[in-house]
Amino acid sequence: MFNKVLIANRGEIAVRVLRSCRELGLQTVAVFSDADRTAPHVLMADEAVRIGPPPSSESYLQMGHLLEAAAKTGAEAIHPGYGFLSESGPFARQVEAAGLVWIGPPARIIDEMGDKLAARKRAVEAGVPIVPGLDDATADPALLLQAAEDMGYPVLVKAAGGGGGKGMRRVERAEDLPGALETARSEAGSAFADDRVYLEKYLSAPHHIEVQIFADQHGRTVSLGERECSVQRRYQKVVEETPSPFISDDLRRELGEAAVRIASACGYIGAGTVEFLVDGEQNFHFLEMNTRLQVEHPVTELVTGLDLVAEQLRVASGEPLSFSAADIRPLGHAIECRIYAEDGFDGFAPSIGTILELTTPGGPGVRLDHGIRAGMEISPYYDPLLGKLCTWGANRDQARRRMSRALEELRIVGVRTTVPFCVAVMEHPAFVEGRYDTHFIDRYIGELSRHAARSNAHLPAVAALGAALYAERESPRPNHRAGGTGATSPWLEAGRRRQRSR
Amino acid sequence: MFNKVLIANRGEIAVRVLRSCRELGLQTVAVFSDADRTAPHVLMADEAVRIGPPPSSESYLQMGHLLEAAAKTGAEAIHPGYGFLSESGPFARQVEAAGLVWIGPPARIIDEMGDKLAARKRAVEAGVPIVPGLDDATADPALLLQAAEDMGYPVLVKAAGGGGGKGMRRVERAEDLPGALETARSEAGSAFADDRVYLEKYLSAPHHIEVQIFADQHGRTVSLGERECSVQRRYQKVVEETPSPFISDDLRRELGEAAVRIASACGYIGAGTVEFLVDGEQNFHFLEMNTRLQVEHPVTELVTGLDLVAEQLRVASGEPLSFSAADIRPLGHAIECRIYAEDGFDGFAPSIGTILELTTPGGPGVRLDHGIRAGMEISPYYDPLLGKLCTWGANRDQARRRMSRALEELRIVGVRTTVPFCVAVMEHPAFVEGRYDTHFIDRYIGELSRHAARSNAHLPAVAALGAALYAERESPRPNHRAGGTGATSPWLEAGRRRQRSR
Amino acid sequence: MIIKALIGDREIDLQLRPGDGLPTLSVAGRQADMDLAQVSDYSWSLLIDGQSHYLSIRPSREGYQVLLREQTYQVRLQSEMDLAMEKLGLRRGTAAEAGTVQAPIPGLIGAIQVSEGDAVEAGDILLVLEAMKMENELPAPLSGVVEKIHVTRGEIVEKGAVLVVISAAREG
Amino acid sequence: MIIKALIGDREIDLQLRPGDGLPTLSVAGRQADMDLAQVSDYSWSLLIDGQSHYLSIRPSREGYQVLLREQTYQVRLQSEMDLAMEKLGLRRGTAAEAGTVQAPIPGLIGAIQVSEGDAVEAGDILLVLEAMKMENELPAPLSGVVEKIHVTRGEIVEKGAVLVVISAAREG
Repeated sequence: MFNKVLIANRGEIAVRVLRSCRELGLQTVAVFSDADRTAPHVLMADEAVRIGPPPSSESYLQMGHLLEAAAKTGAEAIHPGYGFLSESGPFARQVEAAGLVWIGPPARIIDEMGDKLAARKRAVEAGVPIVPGLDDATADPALLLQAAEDMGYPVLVKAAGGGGGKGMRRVERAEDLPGALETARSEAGSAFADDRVYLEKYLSAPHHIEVQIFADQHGRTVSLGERECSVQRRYQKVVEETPSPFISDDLRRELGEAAVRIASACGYIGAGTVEFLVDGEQNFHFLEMNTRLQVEHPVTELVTGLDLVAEQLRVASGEPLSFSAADIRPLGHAIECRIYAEDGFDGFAPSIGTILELTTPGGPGVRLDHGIRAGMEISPYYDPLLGKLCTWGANRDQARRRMSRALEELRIVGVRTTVPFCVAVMEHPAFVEGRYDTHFIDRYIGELSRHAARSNAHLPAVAALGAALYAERESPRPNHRAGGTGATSPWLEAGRRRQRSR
Repeated sequence: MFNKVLIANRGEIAVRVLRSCRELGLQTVAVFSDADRTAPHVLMADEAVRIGPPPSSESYLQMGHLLEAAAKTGAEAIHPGYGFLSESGPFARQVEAAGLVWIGPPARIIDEMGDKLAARKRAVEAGVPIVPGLDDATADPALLLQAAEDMGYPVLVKAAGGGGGKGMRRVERAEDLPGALETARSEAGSAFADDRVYLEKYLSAPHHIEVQIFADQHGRTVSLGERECSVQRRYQKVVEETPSPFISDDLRRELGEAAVRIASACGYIGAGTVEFLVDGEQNFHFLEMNTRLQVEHPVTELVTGLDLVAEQLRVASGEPLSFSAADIRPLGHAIECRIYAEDGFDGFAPSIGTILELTTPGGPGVRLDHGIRAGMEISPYYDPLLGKLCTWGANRDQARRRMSRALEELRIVGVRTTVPFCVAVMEHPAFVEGRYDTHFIDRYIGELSRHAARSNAHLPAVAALGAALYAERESPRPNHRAGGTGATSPWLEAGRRRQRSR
Repeated sequence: MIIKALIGDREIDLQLRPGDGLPTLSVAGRQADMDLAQVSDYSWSLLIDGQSHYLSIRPSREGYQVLLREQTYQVRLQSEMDLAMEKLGLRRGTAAEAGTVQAPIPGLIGAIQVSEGDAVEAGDILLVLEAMKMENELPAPLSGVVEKIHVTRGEIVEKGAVLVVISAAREG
Repeated sequence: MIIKALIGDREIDLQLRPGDGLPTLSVAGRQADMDLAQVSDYSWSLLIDGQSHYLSIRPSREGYQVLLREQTYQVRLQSEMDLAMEKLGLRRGTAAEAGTVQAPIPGLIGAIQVSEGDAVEAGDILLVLEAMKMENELPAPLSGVVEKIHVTRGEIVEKGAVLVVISAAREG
């Protein structure tokens, strides 16, 4: 195996990759922008190289800087994490051209599966149902209108060249279609340099369920089971779990087989995820394939006992998978809550600031992956994901209760986070019973907010008392008189003094 | 089940118990001495009651204060943790007399198994070999000398009434025996109010292997497998693991059966541990039984997936065990390193001070149980155990490498800890190969120390550079001149200034 | 000395009695045993009749910002005097004026598309606020003249920061 | 300006060149690219030719206490001047005097069995130091008179704290 790995990423995923490298005895090279000089991934790595100023377009997305850093440190392989350049065929190609090992699938597979239309074609060839739609992106307007009519409104206009909600439009009525196509084409063109769009039937209230697959360079492709990812807002996942509380064992098997067929069909190598939409009647449709490690991979690790990053490193170095399909016997249940620097009860508004204090949960069945530390500045430059809290339980109920307990232990002072929102999700009846789909957040956001307020109804009074005692304590003692009147109230003095000194 | 549990302990074990209570939906009451007003177990509990000044004899060992705290808060059950009053028959009796549930075995079992001679008798009755010895504590000197002669020197003089090394003497020669008996009797008398002593053959280089058992009130007694605890200094465990890398599967089964026989024989209820000494030829001898939760219980939890504290709570409330012997299928390998506030390379000298910063490890396969926080004072009042770092791996090698990685991530600034010592243990060839017994530390302490120095040979220079740059940076700028001479060296100025201001 | 604490639209009556030792407080008439102990720079342990609460407390522009079970509460404290003044209508206005454009979310100032002195129509884009991968175009809330631009391109602003002030165009 | 750093019995030659920007340091003649960045109150990130080190640094009585990979290093820095003075025999003595009884481990002072002015024999127990469940009896290192007792019962002391000073009995 190679001896030194450059991790072309930051935050929790850079830390995650670093941990597996270290356990395998590999040297690690971190890269950092000026905003990340003292970020955890830099502090933990064996070596660290500056690659530019804070904006990612000038640092983490600069292929040349990354390759230079690898050359300078003698790194022999590059792990891209997720996001940034992880699904860039051109970067994978440059890495290989530089004589380095790319820890991910070959560039041609990234290119092919990154093209949504090509991916849909692969799925069809592999006998896997796809979401009904019209794949001919160049079709004339009349044909498109007819196709939309046939599949029934609402329909989705989607970009062939990329994802993340960009270039995507939901269309309710025929008269809105031409305009939506126009806007989507223009957005897609500027976002992905590829203005091809296509039509997909809009499935109402589906489940978003994905299958983790792994393939080596020796022809073995294995499914590691599914993840239920339906707790989403704006197509961004917030809570994931495995196994899915919704699907039948038959469907579970079918999804696994379908995922393996698609991966095999395109000659996949490495870790990949095949995403499906599953409707209320357990009909499933291929949605897309992610040719990289997924944010939510830890839940799969918790029930299988595998280290997916270690496996990526092995596969990239040419070793066979360390397991076969028969070895995959998922045990128990795992849940992940994503900790974003966002206020879940205020439209997921981002929160920036300094993390003043950090207290992490521990004890049985708790796993925390994060890339923050006390004293760290959370800037608007990067993704707001601070970390991921995962719990394992012998059954779903234990994992869920454990998550509530661990969320309560996690304390991040200085920025608002999705922690209280996740607590409310864990306690919502629909989640408790495992009855939820991708509309869960939209449907229940009001209830979640009211539930949080209700179960914390006593807390405003506690906060008021805390503030009053604090003000009393911080006030200058000389002014303090027993039975003093409001006019000389020590705490108001203190409050005012502090305001002035700002 | 009861609704509110008082946890009659502090530190990491109070936090541990609290976590399981919370996951089961039980209210928690913490108790604290004045030294622990802002300790983590107080911050995390639902309620907290002061029970006295810092010395444990005036707080955590005050049965009356604990019972008052329970009465005041309406707690219905008491969990004693380990240490303090966990093996006090009188306290268990008082708890039950107050109408509360005692989370532990009944007082009569604590009394019986706390009496080492009675415990040895139980083992013999259960057909389990014991360490050869003379159990007649009242035997006349001639008889004792004869018995020692028969079993062969060295022999151990041990106290019948307690453990922890108190009242224990190793005797090499017949002429030292009478004196040793005298001293041991006097020590035992003052420590346990019971001056009975007995003789045991001193086994050379045995393994210390213990079996976790669990019994409910409905007659079911189950073994949860063994723990290898041979990495000890002064009879105190430092590293534990399961399964033992030393014993055969046959012996593993035999030990489990023997432990269950002993527990059944005394009508055991709850969590208990049966300790054995195993010699180089895999002959085993019953040593003693601990009638409480063990510090090192997490390694058993990691391979079985069980929550032993939750199980204690269930059993105490009269519920049957949630598992049967057939359900116990240990998976993978787990290691625990105890993090003491002690310098492992300086004779385990204790270290007190303030924890200035705390950074905890995370990622796959890592579990941390601790009772500390940044800003907390480590005082000499209590046990120096700060926490326990555990790792799980699919096999022993993965668990061990993961432990090295996690130990590197753990940063405790302000007090010296056993972390660097544990790193050296993880990398020592005898530990790597699983070839070690209870003499491991004594035999290899020099090697461990040299290994640490060797593998960190470059660090003194790094520390020197860090100090030099720090001094340069902290120095007053006005004095700073390019090409300055030694006489005006800015860092020496800074160093002196700081010394004066102390 | 009756005091009110305001949290959002909730009012809580408190009564603080500074005694010889610890002050005692009663909430809505009920007196409680209280102990506030400092844990760290920003955090405090508050025991109320034995109930344990772990808070972080920081003075803020509006009063105090209290973090409790990962929820943030803004607390304003009022004395009898404040209440009397409020009755007389002497309360300080806090609502932003109509022509003030504040940052709806924290972010990075991108392109600024107007200059001081420019005439703008309601809805005209004033500047771009970039935050976590999204570009947000902020429009003029009313027609008028750009009186003041408080930020420059590349600056990081907090939520609520005043970015631009528009003085309303006089009608007729 | 050649400098020496002393860590235990190890000596490391350093050369600091305060430049316009960052100072550069060379170790044993080899120059390295270095960057020290503050992480938190006590911790620093040090990059030496790209090698990443996470240190905590605190000034101490002896110089600097550096924590690195959970190992603590005591660093003393010496300038040319210091070295010159040392050669002339002007080095400050640091060894404790023979009659000074220091705490061998940190702990709690228990019973003090002597008073100032008492005559003691070498080996007489002076006081008890309690630490983590153990009682340690500290004996007089030499025969003489108890000159000074620096501690009182119940006090917590750090390792190395001076507890008692005995002035040696004059021979003859």
